[in-house]
Amino acid sequence: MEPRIGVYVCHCGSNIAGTVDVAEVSRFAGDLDAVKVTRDYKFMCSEPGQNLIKDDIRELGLNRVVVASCSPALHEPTFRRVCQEAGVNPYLFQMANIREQCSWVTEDHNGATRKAKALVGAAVNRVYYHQPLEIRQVPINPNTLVVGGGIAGIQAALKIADAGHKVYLVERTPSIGGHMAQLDKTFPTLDCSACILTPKMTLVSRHPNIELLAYSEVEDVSGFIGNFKVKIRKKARYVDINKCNGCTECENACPVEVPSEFNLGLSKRKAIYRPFHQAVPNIFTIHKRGAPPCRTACPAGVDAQGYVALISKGKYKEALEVFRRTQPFAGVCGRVCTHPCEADCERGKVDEPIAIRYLKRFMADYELKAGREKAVKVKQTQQEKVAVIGSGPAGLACAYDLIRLGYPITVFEAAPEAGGLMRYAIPEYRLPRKILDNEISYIQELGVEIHTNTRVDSFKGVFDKGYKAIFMGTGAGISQKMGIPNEDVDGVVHSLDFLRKVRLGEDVKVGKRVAVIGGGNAAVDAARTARRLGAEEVTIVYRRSRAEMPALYAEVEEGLREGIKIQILAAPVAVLAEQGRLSGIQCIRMQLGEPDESKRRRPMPIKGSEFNIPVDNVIIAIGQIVDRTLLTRDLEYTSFGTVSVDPTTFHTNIEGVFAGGDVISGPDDVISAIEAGKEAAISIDHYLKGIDLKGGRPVRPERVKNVPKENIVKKARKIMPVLELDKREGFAEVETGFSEEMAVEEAQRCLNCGVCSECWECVKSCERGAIDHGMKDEIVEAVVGGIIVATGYEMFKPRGIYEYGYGRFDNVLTALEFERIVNSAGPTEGHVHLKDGSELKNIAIIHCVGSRDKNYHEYCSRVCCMYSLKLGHLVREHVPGAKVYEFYIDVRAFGKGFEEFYNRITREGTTFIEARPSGVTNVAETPQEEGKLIVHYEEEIHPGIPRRLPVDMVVLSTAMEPQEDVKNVCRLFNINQSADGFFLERHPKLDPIATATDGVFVIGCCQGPKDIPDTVAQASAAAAEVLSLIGQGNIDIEAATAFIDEKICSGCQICRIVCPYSAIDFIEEGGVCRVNEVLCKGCGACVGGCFSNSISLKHFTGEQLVAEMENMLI
Amino acid sequence: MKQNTEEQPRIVGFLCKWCSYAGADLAGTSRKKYPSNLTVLKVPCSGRIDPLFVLKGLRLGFDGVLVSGCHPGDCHYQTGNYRARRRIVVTKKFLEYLGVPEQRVQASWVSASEGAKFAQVVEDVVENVRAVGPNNLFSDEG
Amino acid sequence: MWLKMFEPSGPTTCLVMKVSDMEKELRQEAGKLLEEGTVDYIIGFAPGSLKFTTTPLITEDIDEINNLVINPFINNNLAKYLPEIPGRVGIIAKGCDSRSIVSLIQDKQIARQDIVILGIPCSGLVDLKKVEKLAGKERDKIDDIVVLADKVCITAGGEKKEVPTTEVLFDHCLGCELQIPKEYDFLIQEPAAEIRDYESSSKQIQELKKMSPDQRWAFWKEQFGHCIRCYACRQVCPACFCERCFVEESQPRWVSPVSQWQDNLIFQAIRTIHVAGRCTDCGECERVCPVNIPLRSLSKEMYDLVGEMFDYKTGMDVNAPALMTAYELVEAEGLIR
Amino acid sequence: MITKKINKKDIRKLLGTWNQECSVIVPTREQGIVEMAGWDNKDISFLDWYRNTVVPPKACFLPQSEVMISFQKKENGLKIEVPQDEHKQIIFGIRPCDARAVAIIDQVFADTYDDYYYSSKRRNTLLIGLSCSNPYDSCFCTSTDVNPTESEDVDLMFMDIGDEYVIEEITSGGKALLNTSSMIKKATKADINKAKEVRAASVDKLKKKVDTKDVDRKLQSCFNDIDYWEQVSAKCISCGICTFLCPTCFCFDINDEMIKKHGARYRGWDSCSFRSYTKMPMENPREEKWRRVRQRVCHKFEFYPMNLGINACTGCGRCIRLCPVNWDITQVIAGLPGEISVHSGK
Repeated sequence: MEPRIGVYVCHCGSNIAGTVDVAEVSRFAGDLDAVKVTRDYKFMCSEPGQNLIKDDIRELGLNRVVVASCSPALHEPTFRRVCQEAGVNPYLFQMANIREQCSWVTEDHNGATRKAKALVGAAVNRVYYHQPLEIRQVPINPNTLVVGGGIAGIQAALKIADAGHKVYLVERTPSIGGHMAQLDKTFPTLDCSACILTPKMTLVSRHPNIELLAYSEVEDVSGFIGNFKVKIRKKARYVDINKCNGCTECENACPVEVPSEFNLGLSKRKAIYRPFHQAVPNIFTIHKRGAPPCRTACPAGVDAQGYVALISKGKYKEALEVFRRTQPFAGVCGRVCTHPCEADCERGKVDEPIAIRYLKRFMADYELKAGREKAVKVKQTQQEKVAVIGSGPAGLACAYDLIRLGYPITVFEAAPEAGGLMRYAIPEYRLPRKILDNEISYIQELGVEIHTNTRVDSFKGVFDKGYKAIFMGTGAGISQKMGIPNEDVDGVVHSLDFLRKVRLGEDVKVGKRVAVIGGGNAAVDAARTARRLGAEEVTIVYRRSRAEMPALYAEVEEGLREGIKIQILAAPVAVLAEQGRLSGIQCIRMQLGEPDESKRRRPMPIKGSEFNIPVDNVIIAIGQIVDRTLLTRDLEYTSFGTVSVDPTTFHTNIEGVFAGGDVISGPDDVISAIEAGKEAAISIDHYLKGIDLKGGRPVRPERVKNVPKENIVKKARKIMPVLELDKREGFAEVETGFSEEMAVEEAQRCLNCGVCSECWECVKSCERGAIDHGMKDEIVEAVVGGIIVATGYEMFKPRGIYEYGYGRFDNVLTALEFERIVNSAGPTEGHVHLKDGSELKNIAIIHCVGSRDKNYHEYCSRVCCMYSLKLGHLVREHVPGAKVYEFYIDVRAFGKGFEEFYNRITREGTTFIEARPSGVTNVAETPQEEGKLIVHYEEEIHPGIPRRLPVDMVVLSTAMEPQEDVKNVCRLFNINQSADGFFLERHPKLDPIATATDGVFVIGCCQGPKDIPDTVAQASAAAAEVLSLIGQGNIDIEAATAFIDEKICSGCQICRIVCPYSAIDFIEEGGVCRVNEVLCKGCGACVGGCFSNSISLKHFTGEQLVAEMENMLI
Repeated sequence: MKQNTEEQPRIVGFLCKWCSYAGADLAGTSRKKYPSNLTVLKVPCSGRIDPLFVLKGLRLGFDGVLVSGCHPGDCHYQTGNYRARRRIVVTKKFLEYLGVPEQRVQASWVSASEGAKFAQVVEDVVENVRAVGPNNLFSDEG
Repeated sequence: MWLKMFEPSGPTTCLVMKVSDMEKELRQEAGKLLEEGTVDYIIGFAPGSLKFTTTPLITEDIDEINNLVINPFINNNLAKYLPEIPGRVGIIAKGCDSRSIVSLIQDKQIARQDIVILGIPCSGLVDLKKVEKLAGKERDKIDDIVVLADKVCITAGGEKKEVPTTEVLFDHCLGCELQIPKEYDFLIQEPAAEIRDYESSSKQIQELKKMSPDQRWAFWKEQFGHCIRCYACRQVCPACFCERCFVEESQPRWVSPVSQWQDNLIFQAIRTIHVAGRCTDCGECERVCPVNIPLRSLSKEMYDLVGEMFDYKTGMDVNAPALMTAYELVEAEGLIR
Repeated sequence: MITKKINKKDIRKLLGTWNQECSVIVPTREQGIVEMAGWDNKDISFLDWYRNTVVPPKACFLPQSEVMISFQKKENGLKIEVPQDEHKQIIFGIRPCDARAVAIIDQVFADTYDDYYYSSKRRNTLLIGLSCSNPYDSCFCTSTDVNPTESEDVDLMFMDIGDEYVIEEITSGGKALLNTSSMIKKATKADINKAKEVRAASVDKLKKKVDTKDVDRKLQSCFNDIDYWEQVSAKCISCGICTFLCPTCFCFDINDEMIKKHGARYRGWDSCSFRSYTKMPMENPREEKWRRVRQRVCHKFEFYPMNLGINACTGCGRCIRLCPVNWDITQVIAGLPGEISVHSGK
């Protein structure tokens, strides 16, 4: 249709006509292309003005309209409506702003007229190219999401739900209630907070239209007003919400105590907990912060926090049960483990790591002493027999795990007794025989058959006997040689042979002077054993420094105490022999060079520094290598001489044969061997069930991060008692073990890093079977039309204000802490006294802590004045006669009933001091100040006079501040922050709860500090907003959206990346992008970024803008 | 070749509708005075502006081109002005290298509350562009 | 790289090139890729039909692999072909080509997993226009060009001339920032000789910058009077991958299709702005211009501009966002009122 | 037939005489680019360096862009003007290959269809050919029926025999140019013999050869051999160099330009290599590169012979020499399925 344009020039009284020659502009417009009529009129926006346009459209068949008048911000909607009413699409209209941007900004009549012509000419040329656009509507989903279960969220949710619409109420803590639930009384009416809140909370839980998602967090929001798609992560509570009846049995059983968040750390709660009695939903939640470091550090994955927590509660049997869930060698590992768990212990970052190994030994010893009940034989559920070759830690661990899976297990051991190196390499004084025997019997009692003195020579033979899988843990039993002259001379022995013979009870003789070569545990064991066998002078020769000795530190220490000498930085170069008889060794001094692959500094010989040590025996303890036997001849070996296995499955190259322990790793510690045995057991189980060996293996849990370490009182680690030197006769065990008291005290030092220790005591205690430690987070997806954000605030943490002494002085509290103390359900059950229990006589309440302070928050937190007055009142209520001093800057009593409340408190006798105290100290200057907290201040009315006020307790009225993760919430809901960090409303006066994102509202303290009445009022307002939205049924969406000519799109996706609304999708098929017009807000950032101009923005096309620009140049 | 005239300089301004256009309106409602040499084109966001508009403006004969948007961080569409900034400064610096006096291509951040700043920006831009004379860049002569 | 291939012993024109070790290695690897079906096509260089030229070789035929060459005349930026070739492609890439490949990946024009990059180290390419000037003879009248590490022997009409290598390499090679591809699947492990002359590399830009804006404009006006709008600069440029160039747009018509200096200049100005952050200074636009417009003095300036303003180096990191998709909260300060 | 001669020293004078009556166009070199342009009335150094132009002489009759009509918007409609150009010119130094090309384009624009803009320039132009004895290694004119020293497509043909040029008078217009001059001598028998030797030697210098016999037939038969066309077109980058700088390519596009109230209708070169060349609202019959490449080859070697009985390639070699990717039409012709051999001048 050929454009027929009408141009209307408004005088706006004299606003335009006074400066612009409107008649001239009108005349000029008449000459422009396609202009069929031009008129000028006093007030185009008036009824007659509007009718002028309508009449022309009807009579002259105009199909496009230009009005030159004020800013489109003012009357564009008016004239668009006029067009529409007369049958012209509202987008076939263009406005020339000849008032705000022309007549009002100049006094130059010619210039203004010229400019008006340019603007009108431009508008005419632009409207020529306009396209009719369709104003589209989308239906509004009647569901609502309310984020935050404080009083704001509760109120909004109830209002909307009462109106008959579904509400998803998401709260991230286990219970709704928010800060209000922590308050004792509310100002100014002094209603009991719980009394007015809990009924509402209960209503929420019972309301058929409210889906309460507590202990949940919104994870993703997409979509737009009317149709937001929301993903909510329902965090696993590990408690079945339907079975739990809140009986508290589990809470009693739980051994783990951590500070209670609800009571602000003033009391403890359990790992399975309910924040407060009236919690909604009234069920328990297990708090799992992550896997504790002791567990993740343990190669075998032993749950150390679990047994430590149980030991701390005196539940030693249960503790050992937890241990045996993973492996059987508590007594062995409690003595010889290299305890990587302790190295990673978080307590070590505070003072010293927990003595995990000693605690482990304690519970094993405790059982042995008390008399162990015979273990119950495991019922055989699987048919496939499994053979284990070698009864060292790897083999037995593998057997232990497999027997518990129901497989029949046979262990073949070549030696006379089971235990491998645990038995034959570790001396009696470190690992008494009865300990090992006990633990091996335990395994046997479960049903594992052990055939000793049985050497296996071929796998085939084993398979032929009907075994379906084999685990080989034959160890590394050959001592490594030094490769120096005379190594084979008489009197030179290898430590492994030496120790084995001693353990077997053979008569082993040593000379007076013995040298032991090496720095590992085997060397120290050999040296101390030699000493016990009568050697007078035992010298360990080690080529690096003391710090680099791989032997356990305590072992070396004890060795030194027993008189062993260490020659560090020395290496043997030759064994000296006289007449075929050992006479000594020649060594060379070493120095440390650059670190090598093992990160230890590489020792380098110093030329010419050779020296001799005269000895009668030399014990070589520089390591062992894997024996190549008849059995292993068909196995593949690595270049290190160990058996080659798949690092995940421990499968060898022979089908059905698995291997682990020293045989694959070379000499390593017990716990690593146990790990290998356990991993192989998983593989064997998979193998026998025909499951993929690599798939479906248990995933190692992730180590917990950010373990809080505030308020921890330092406490030393318990020291292991040892046998006096003079009592170390023969091979009596040197370390004597913790006493029960020591063990409990040590266990109580544990920080409970993971919070829940997974001891499963709760599971045992729950009669209803409501507890499931395997529960997973759930994702709930919902579509909602509107979102109400009520995420609340945090209290300012005054620890940063050093001078007020918070955290340093026991009796400096925050207002909220004090609120809990006066509360009868609080940590002191409402008894107000000092930390040490003594009587409170006077108290200072300092206002504006963190508020109205340029160093912290410039804003006023609005509630502190009133709650401070309230606390003052409560003090006197609880402690009649106590004196209350309120330090204030101004008392802001602006709300309804506030001034009256202030007057009432004043009458009650509270002392008001107009001052911002400069500090709080405990340094007394007078006897009256002794033992008191002294508040330093200068009164506003008497500046320059420093004053001191001794009080018993100081309460800091702290500010409200935005939640720590406010930025994430902003990102999630696409809302902004104002300068104070709280959420930004769309308009501070006229749109105080809406945000820049349509359909998202902010209420309560997340928008700014406010009191409960204001919060509730906002919540109701938000409910009204949402209901109004729902009532509309449909909503208009931007018509001027972007669109992509897919024929031209080259698929570079720049548009997709720059789009702030995720409104552009990449279409794999065709390799092009496409605009989702419903999401598009019409900003055009994509258009500016598309260099092939395959995207265009409706109503702002290149053609339209260029046309406009062209005609500006009249 | 064009000479200085009364109408010169002619400047086209691309203003985002949320901040700068509203700022320009505010300059009007608060009756700030500034030269009439700038005519304004309203766009939704400075991010809509392609370097092509700048070149097209100069090719058509405008003596100067102004692009104005919300202050960084204030974009109604969140990041449009950051996008615009990269495009416009690259264009400006490159045209300067080609020999287009830098005064001819200008950009500003004007918020909806900065009526006075808008008037000042126009004042400055007009003065700057006037100083480099009429746009003879694409004239065949000379 | 090829330095050792052109031994001073006896004349060797590039037409009878010795099959160097590098070529052998390359052919072997490329052949393997085709043979094992890892790729559907190999893109590389074959000897050209004229003296001292090479030509792109795009083949799925294993027999053609033996035509692959590496020499100082392998000018083309082969990345250009990647978006249009279907299937998996093995491509021979010099440092600069690899940067273009990376840039195309950043711009989602190709997928990394569909490309096998056969990296070759590059010591710089010979600019025949410079050689012609030095020899005083046109290309086909030159008998031999022997490239040694730091000098080049040019034989023409019986006369032998020795000049420093810096005098015959392309300007962009003298400022090369990546001689050995960073992103590759296979790399010929040879060192590349570092032959650099940053000053000559951007000499013309520096001279232009010394001029007044009017003088600069006059310079470009003159230059674009020669332009015949053959679009070879655009067509050879890997960064120009638009399905439709803005010059072809008719609603609105941003640039007149009629060849007149004004529109020729605007075309090139916008093109340069559009390839900001995609241009790797490979110099192809200038090399192919049949009317010798110094186009690299535009593209290189833009290259430096984004480098300075946004600390952006094109094609160095596959995972970096493309220039125009990213921003810093604070940047380009002082340029906006 | 050679009849006249002139001493090289006298060329400047001869051109000077001509230049008084019409404009003389000679090979000029600017910024390394050689094209035909107005003579400055003194410099004849091109006689030493000139081999051939980069921009072919077709640009003298069919410029890169030209105004067809100009118009002005007035109150009562458009005022339209058509440019008039009847000025006479002499192009001196055109090579036989390019002269043949002009003759070929003549058949399009100045034969049954008479193009006003082309023929008004063409009919006012005399072509003076100059024999070619220093071909590029990309030249293959002898394969396309052109002799580098002879031409029937010019008005006069000059041939370098050392110190002198011998001249063939081809047309009466050419003859008339010589009448007025005293520097023109009669060619002797010795001159003619010398010319024969030079001719033979010159033809010999063209090493690049391609057999163009039956090419049209072969092209016809392999028109649908998509594999072949895809393979040979793979490296083409679809720029306009080969077509714009081809002496026989004549495609053009017409555009109206208007700024404010003044406008013009322009005609400018267009290229079948461009993807947008055949773009239509709904589809593009030559969307794929191989179709465009095939079009160019077939246009030269199949459609032309079919319609006009002559190859539209004159072997000037520009498209090979100037191609950014060394796309060589002789290789494509030679590689056509069938038995045609190529000799390279390597």
